[in-house]
Amino acid sequence: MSVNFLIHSAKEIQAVIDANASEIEKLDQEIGDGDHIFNVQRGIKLVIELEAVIKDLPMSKALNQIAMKVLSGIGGSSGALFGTLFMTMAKGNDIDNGVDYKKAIEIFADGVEAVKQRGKADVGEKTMMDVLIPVSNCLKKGVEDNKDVKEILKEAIEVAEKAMFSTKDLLATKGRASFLGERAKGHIDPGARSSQLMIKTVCESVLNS
Amino acid sequence: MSVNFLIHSAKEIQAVIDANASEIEKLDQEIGDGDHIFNVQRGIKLVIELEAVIKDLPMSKALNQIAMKVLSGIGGSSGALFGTLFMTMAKGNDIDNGVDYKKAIEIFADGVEAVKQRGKADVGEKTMMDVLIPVSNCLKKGVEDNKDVKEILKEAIEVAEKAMFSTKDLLATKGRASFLGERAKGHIDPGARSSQLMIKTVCESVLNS
Amino acid sequence: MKKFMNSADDFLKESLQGFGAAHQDIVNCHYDPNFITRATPTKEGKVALISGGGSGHEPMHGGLVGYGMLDAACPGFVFSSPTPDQMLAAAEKVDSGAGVLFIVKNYSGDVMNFQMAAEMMQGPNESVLTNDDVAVEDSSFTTGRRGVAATVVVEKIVGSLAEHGGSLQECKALGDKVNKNSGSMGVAFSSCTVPAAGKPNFDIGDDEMEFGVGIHGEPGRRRDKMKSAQEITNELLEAINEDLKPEANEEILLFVNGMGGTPLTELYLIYDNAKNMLDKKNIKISRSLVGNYCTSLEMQGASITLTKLDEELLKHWDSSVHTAAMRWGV
Amino acid sequence: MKKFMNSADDFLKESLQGFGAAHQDIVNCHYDPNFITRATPTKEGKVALISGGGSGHEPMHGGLVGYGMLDAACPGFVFSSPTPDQMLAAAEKVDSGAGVLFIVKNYSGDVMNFQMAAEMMQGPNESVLTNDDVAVEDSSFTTGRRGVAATVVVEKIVGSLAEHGGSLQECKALGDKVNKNSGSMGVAFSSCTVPAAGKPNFDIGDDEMEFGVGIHGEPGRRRDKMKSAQEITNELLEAINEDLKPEANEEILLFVNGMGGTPLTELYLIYDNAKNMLDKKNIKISRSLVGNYCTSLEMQGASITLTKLDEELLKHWDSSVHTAAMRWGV
Ligand SMILES: Nc1ncnc2c1ncn2[C@@H]1O[C@H](COP(=O)(O)OP(=O)(O)O)[C@@H](O)[C@H]1O
Ligand SMILES: Nc1ncnc2c1ncn2[C@@H]1O[C@H](COP(=O)(O)OP(=O)(O)O)[C@@H](O)[C@H]1O
Ligand SMILES: [Mg+2]
Ligand SMILES: [Mg+2]
Ligand SMILES: [Mg+2]
Ligand SMILES: [Mg+2]
Repeated sequence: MSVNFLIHSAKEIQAVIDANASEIEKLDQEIGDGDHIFNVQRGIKLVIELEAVIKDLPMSKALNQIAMKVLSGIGGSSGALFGTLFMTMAKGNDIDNGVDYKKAIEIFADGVEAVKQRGKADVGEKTMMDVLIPVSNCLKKGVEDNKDVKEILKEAIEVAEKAMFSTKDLLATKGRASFLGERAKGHIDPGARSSQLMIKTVCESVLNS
Repeated sequence: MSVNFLIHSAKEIQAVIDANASEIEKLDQEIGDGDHIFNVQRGIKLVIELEAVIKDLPMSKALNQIAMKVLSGIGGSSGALFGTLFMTMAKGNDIDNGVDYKKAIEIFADGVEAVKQRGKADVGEKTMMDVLIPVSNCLKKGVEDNKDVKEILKEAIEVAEKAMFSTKDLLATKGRASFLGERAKGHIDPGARSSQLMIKTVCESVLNS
Repeated sequence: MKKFMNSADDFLKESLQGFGAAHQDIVNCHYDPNFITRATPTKEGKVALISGGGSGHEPMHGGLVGYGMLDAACPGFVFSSPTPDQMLAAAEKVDSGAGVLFIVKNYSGDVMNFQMAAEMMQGPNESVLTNDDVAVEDSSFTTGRRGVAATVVVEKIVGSLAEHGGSLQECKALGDKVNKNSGSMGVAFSSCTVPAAGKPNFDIGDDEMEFGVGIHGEPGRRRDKMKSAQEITNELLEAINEDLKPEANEEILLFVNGMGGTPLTELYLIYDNAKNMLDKKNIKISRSLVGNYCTSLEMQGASITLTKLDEELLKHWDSSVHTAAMRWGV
Repeated sequence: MKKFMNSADDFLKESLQGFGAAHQDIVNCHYDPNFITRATPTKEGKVALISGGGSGHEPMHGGLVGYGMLDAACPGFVFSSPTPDQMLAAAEKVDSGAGVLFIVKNYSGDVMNFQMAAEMMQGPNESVLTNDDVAVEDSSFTTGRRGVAATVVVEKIVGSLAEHGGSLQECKALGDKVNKNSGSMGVAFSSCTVPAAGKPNFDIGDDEMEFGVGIHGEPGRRRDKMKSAQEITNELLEAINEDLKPEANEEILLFVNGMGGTPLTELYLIYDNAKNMLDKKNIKISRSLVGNYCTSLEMQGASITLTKLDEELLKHWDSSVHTAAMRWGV
């Protein structure tokens, strides 16, 4: 994983999020306050705009710049959570000497753990954690089991999608949707959907490279 | 013209105004502020409610009570103008000794003159004066020419209707509609319409009695 | 129609009752006939200021009763001018012997009803007629221009003079001067609904606005397509400037008024856009007022008022005021 | 969508600019990162109060910056909580050494962003979390209740204590107490439109209302048919009373808050209807606040907040305040 790969992925994510914008917008209107899509789009745009600044930086510095941009440029729950993800990844051990797929999975898993701490939400509470945690577990398990990287990524894509759909019938207990009680049921969580799309895009990008 | 006749006429007017309420409402919405119908309906209701209080009073006192009720109960342009009409009629000479049709026409004409003074509007300015003045003139002329009272009343009804329609293509120079310039054209003046309906109702009431 | 109301008949009364109860320290509400006075009597020798008009423009005028502004306000039914008995009862209550100044917006209903009250009154009285709306032409053939948001400015400034001992004639003269120094124009995005009517006063398309709208939702100069805030603001200011002709370096009050249904955020945005334009013309914004003061029920829209300020006006604008809707220095 | 705006991207900035320019005497607006401070620096030894949240609730919080209330406010994008860098920049500017109290509405975005700022901060700081909305249940399985209009009351009362020398711990304790003493609930007749979205946040029928709505137009307890003002008021008060359990003869603040698109007249009518019900229960309305303070863009609707008052709270409620949106005694 190189800084260039990060920038390239951000651009691919932008295309995918834009293509699904109205669906995501609707999800946060139904069970939230309707801003999630704008938060995410603003964040991605800001990251892409960092290209010139970060492209020649070591990984830790680049990730840190991304983290600060996300943290200061998005706002809302997703800003704090995605910001935490990148801040933690930036602190990964020895990442300036190259990040292979195992390392990438390790720092991603650390990031997800930090996000979990920040938001105090676990699987089953109808948030992005419903996607992030299973995907992180699946990736880690894949490495443990010495699976082929392609295999691991394909599984991750499937896990993310299933997890995303699983939020539909959950009661929400964290985030804005938690205020809704039974009325939140029947709607996919917007953060779960946007996270799933991002994960899918990054995994496919690796698979196709 | 007796106090009983006044009360009876008010009830008949109420029925006619109610039947034409949505048309009148629309007229004041188009070139005014939309309250004319409510002002008129409120006024008539208040006058009818006076029945017990005024039915045994001499004409001057009864008219004065009506005037005060109209003046204090309606508001807006029409309240001031109709109030002025009745206040002036109440001051008619010798009216407590019976009001025949000639006397009735005399005090009505005095009332219209006072309304004209109050509002400083003449024929052609797209107000109720476009109806009141020609009707008053027609009634006076009928008496002068010694026409039969039925004849006079029939003529008055026709004059009122023509006058009312004439306001449609006028530019307004008095009242709210005057602020509209050319845009007032093509709409009948609400006060002209309500006045015409009242005149028609009273005249027909006499004709049918 | 969606309103917080129980019945159209009780709408005004219940609202007045709530207003009176919420501001007991400032006002007293009287009923049948309806009028609002200060909670404390007019001090002897002080000219009493009375205004009024149809309801639906709140906080004007009831919210402007109090120290440094009005002594009494007479609310009519929604969009119908009040009646002479209201004004007479109010005058009787607040006249302390120095006379009564009526502040009247130029609508024939208001003018006639206040005139009748003035004619019936015993004591000395004068009237100031406000007609700041530049949207409509002022020709000798019409009733003239409408009185709109500058009425608030007139009431503030004359209120201060009266509080500080101005005579009836001086108060009238200052009121006329403030009115002459002011120009306003408004625009509406939506209609308003009179409670008794139950349906909007006018229809307006999703992409339309009523330019030069009146404060009763009366039609204005023209029906226009929606435009950007900066374009709307420029057009409003151009119309006002054409009439008021403020000179470069002249000091003005910039008053951005909401019509009832437009949030503060947008009013401040208009203020910003107005400042852009006035700065370019070197017109100096010396004082500011932003908020819902002269409204049209729940209409979405806004108006801009400019008042040219001199030292006298500045002094009276700045002096203490304590009403439900405007308060400073006390 | 009909708004006074030039572009969704510039909406917030232009509105802030207008706000800053219109109230130069009270506030200073700072940009990139955006925050609003008082025009004069925090006096030494005074605890600095900082609040913030997504924009769209104006005048909260920017309009509550000034003497006797906040030292700074951090506006996020519309309905998106502000970011830690805003809070850090604001804290750096207004911390005079006595520490910073963050006043945060209980939404996970606000909570997390303020937490991150607090963790990154050098100096002593505390946070008060408001969660007065009784519309949603407070169970140990959820994030708890939402913070809504009582935040204004917390900011007023704690602002006074801070102004009068309260320590950071005392300010936090008082804030928690006011929050605990308060309950709110709202209802919406129409949706609101986020500028970037360009279309309403939710659909609602001509005869429907959203009962227990959130201040971002989030769904509430239930979708209901329109009812009379007295019925709506009773239901709101019952829900609040059930939670707050004010006792007979207990003194309360009755705060009728508009959501942005509802005119003052209707808010006063709600006040009247609320007074009817509270009088019957012998609950004593000692203080009142009526107006648009905690809004949801142009949403038509209102909320009621009750705060139980004791001597301490009364004293701090009454003390002087000088902000753009609330001003008395000065
Ligand atoms: N405590 C939490 N932990 C994890 N994810 C959360 C939490 N709270 C909210 N989220 C996620 O954030 C998403 C909403 O983000 P966004 O709309 O950008 O912020 P906000 O909720 O502040 O409006 C939700 O759909 C949910 O997935
Ligand atoms: N100066 C005037 N002279 C005569 N009639 C007038 C004058 N001004 C208004 N009117 C009449 O009053 C009518 C409107 O009455 P109404 O709607 O009750 O009062 P307002 O105009 O105050 O809303 C107009 O249609 C017109 O006929
Ligand atoms: Mg959201
Ligand atoms: Mg009318
Ligand atoms: Mg009227
Ligand atoms: Mg949000």
